[in-house]
Amino acid sequence: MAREFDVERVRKDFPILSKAMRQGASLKYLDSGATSQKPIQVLDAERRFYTESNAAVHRGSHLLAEEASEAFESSRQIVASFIGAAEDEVIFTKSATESLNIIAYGFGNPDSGSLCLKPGDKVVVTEMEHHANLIPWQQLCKRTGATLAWLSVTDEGRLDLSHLNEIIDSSTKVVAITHQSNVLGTINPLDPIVARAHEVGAVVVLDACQSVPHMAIDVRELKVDFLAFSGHKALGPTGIGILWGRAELLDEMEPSLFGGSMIESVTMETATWAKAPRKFEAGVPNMAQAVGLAAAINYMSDLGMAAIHAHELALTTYALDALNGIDGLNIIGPNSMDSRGGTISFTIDGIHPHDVGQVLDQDGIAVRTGHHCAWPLMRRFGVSGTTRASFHLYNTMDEIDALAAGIKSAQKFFKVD
Amino acid sequence: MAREFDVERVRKDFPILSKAMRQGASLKYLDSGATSQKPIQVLDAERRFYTESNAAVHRGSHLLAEEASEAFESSRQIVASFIGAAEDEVIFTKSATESLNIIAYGFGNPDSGSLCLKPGDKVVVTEMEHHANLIPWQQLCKRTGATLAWLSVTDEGRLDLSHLNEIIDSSTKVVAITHQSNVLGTINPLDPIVARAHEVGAVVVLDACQSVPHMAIDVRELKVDFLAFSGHKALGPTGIGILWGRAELLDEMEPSLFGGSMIESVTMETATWAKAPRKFEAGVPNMAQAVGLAAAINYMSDLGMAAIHAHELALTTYALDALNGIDGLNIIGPNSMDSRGGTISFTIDGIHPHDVGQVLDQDGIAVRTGHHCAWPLMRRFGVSGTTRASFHLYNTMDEIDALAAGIKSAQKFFKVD
Amino acid sequence: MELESLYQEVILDHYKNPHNKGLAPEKDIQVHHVNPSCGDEITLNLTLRNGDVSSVTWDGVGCSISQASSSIMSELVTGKPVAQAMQTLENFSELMASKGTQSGDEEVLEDAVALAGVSKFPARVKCALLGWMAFKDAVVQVNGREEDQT
Amino acid sequence: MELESLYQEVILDHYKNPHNKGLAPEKDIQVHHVNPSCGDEITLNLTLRNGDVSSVTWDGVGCSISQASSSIMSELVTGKPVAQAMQTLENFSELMASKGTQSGDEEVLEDAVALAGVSKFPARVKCALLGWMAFKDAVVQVNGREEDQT
Ligand SMILES: Cc1ncc(COP(=O)(O)O)c(C=O)c1O
Ligand SMILES: Cc1ncc(COP(=O)(O)O)c(C=O)c1O
Repeated sequence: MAREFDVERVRKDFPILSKAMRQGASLKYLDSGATSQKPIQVLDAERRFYTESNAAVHRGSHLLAEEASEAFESSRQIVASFIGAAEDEVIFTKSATESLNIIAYGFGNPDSGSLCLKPGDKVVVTEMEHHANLIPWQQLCKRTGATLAWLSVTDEGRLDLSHLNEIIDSSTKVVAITHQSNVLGTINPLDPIVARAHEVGAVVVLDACQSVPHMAIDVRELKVDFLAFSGHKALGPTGIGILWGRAELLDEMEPSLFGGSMIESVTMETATWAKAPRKFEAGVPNMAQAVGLAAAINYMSDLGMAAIHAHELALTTYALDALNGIDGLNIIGPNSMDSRGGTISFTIDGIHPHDVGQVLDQDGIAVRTGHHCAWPLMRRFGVSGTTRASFHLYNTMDEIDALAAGIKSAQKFFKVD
Repeated sequence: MAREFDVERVRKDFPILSKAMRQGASLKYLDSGATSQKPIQVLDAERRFYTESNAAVHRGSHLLAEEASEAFESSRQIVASFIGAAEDEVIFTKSATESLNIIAYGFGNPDSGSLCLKPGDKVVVTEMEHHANLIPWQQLCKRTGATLAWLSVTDEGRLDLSHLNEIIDSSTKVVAITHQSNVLGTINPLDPIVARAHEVGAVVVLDACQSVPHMAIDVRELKVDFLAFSGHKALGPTGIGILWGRAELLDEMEPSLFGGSMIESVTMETATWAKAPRKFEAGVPNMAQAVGLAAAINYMSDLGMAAIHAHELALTTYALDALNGIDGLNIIGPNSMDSRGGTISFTIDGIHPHDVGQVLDQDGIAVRTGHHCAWPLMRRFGVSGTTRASFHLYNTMDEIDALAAGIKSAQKFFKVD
Repeated sequence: MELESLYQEVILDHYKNPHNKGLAPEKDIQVHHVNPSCGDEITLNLTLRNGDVSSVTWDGVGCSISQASSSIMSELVTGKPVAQAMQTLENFSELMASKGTQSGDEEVLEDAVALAGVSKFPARVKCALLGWMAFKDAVVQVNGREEDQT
Repeated sequence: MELESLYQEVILDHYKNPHNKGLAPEKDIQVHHVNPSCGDEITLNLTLRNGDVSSVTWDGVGCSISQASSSIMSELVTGKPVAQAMQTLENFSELMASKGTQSGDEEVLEDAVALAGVSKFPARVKCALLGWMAFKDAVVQVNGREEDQT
């Protein structure tokens, strides 16, 4: 039932967008790849939780505890149905980073049964992974004696699948891969990778940080086995992430955080675990943030993920066009609209990304500069960093015009035009 | 500069306290041991972060990122000075549970150098620990081959120190202990325990969940080596906790969560770490929650921790008196004001705690019932659970009168009076 | 007053005088269930004969709701064909999930309809289900065992 | 306009024509520093003679601020007694921490006062300090080595 997508109406829900920046410039927020802004509906939902229902969930027989548990568990339901998952498969973590680490710890625990890696086993990642989907696997391999291998990236910023069958071979137990690159904007072709992984009996871990906030996702359709994303990039609060896993795998996998609420029974010497999702949610959880994330998801669902996606693709088309018109600007990543999302990295001949960012900031244009937590990818492209513009549902063509104008004035200022 | 403590003025800052409960009853919130309520100042600080400065910290050269980083790091400063710590020793986690797990993982990592446990080493806890300060150590012992031992609890709910020197012996590497029991209210005598631990070269990990929100704490005076607490019990938001550790130990200790922002350098095959606190804060952090926690600390500091503590002691004195006047009520824990805080557990002859809680709930009295995540302690006292009333700065004598009256009507209802 | 609708007289009676409490020595199987959030426990002995539930005895600690519910359950299922007992369990689970919208079929659930009020208190539903879930588990395990033998 | 106060002409000059860039083959020590948040890197070769800084050469990638600052630093410390060079470094660090409240002592800091505007941009302070911190580390390491020999 998606209505016409009205960006001006959407923008009214985001109070920060009317903030005055340096010297009174208006904010042009093009850094949603790092974190998104939050609509007032999310802030209100969190506040309502605190002022009306705040109590420790699952731990009291009083009315507040009942309402808090209801709010928390119905948030879980909202997340589950948003990604096509069963409710008990959705685990609240603090971030995608934590979600991915939980999986990596699970695969290193001898009590995880057949999931536990051993020397000779292989973990496959890609050269475009965010550090959060790379270092946990490096550490897992170090702990277990397994080997880390990776799919490399082509000059166009695509995964090189020409050696797929050698890289993902019968020793491969885990394939951990990003859905959409946080640097290049590339949307990776999951079908052949998932098919190959499952052919050799490996599980597929999907880093969906940059896809869940921008397009409709169904974990069953993607056929992946685990999925992670962060709330703060999806219009939700900071301090919350999601870990989704297939029920059978969550059942087999050991938890990595131990404490209250995740137990079945405890003595001084030993303890047994509750079933998922509880097993993976030790301690009083981030209840208000779960409620806030559910509000963010409801906000996006009301607008319609298809409409949001279409809006962002239109922005990206417009932006690629505008940026390609600037001499001395090099797009790092796909320079066409084929399988890419609204994240564009670039370099400017003769100006360091930091300096580009600084000049843009002067005009209220917020971009990110540096290695974007994907240092190996920077080396792959022989750059020390890039400037990155990344879009979300509240961005406009005007902001892209401002970006292009800002880049040109940076070139003028640094006399490289 | 503590003024007269004016509980009625304080209560006005907590919107939830005017909530109408079942059948219109007013809320008597006596469950702060599980989680505290939040003053409006905390909610406003979080909202202000989102509407004025929201951006990923440490990651952008734009104004918002600058303001967000400033807000986040000055929150760290506020926490540090609240507990007498150096700024770089304060790590933002998601909860005390996570804080304690991070320490336990650190002591199990061979790269932590001399900190890493080996077979023959010993970890000492107590019989009154919350599961969050017990199970991580069980698991650490399991992973490393170290042995778990514990100080037992006397009938009065005090630690039995008569075998202190045998239990904490030269093989002991870690002593993990709660400052104040979340069940009994007992405040543990740290001096002899810390002295003995340091004598044998063990580090002391203090679970300060139930003390930091209620009394002035200085980590240097306590002479402990690590300390953990949760924001949500200290008037702060959910989804944030603190890990404090002595700089030398944080330096030596390996992190357990891997990803962005905690690195120094990364290749496809290996990575090195930034210095603490960054090393332990992988990913985009819980920025808004850090800001909220700082606001909570400022709120408490403004009132004065001494004044808060005095108010709570007065409540506890009054409550012990009121409860001791009820036939068939048994206090589980110290029945005097000597070294105890505002948490009182009890059982009622002939009525199960769940049923007590239910009757109290009917009158808007929120208590917690069950094992309080301290199952071994329940076994020690031969009960399946207790009813627990726990106080915070917003509680009043009237609420305690209501509690006593509620208990009596439960006895009447279940015909055990 | 809501309290009386939750704690009906019949519940308090079963609580004070629980039926089939105390474990019978003979049994096909014994199961032990706990409620991790409150620490309540039940041990249940089950005997089946010719496809009928011939004996359910139990012991344990718990609140009035869990004790009364276990007592009522043990009465309800004893003597019934297993399939019918499982159907009763289904009905009861549905009643507990109804959030106060159902009053229960007295023909099937007999005394257990007194527990209808529990469904309005989500935190107490697991108390009411503790004994029933133990019974269900016991049946599943006995049947599993029999299948193993064939 | 703030931008010109940040990027003064002298900074842009050092950026376009950095001094002492390119590593000299002879050295007492080589250090490598990175700025983990942006990926900028510097390699620095240091030679001391008779308690004086006799040569600082460097190479690396970075923004105009970090390049200009390294260039200025290398000029400032070369030929100075080590103790005086370290004092200059102290002065510069203080200026960078001043959040725009200081303009710097031109007697001591010479061209480096042009970097005063950087102190208003917390995210850029670490760019300006990259080369200086590498120099400091190099001095500490050489001195440590000498102590080891005594
Ligand atoms: C003494 C004690 N330790 C640890 C915890 C765990 O805190 P959290 O659940 O906030 O991680 C709690 C509270 O639940 C507690 O009371
Ligand atoms: C692709 C990708 N993966 C993982 C992460 C880590 O997310 P977080 O920092 O929220 O844990 C990010 C964002 O920083 C990302 O863009």
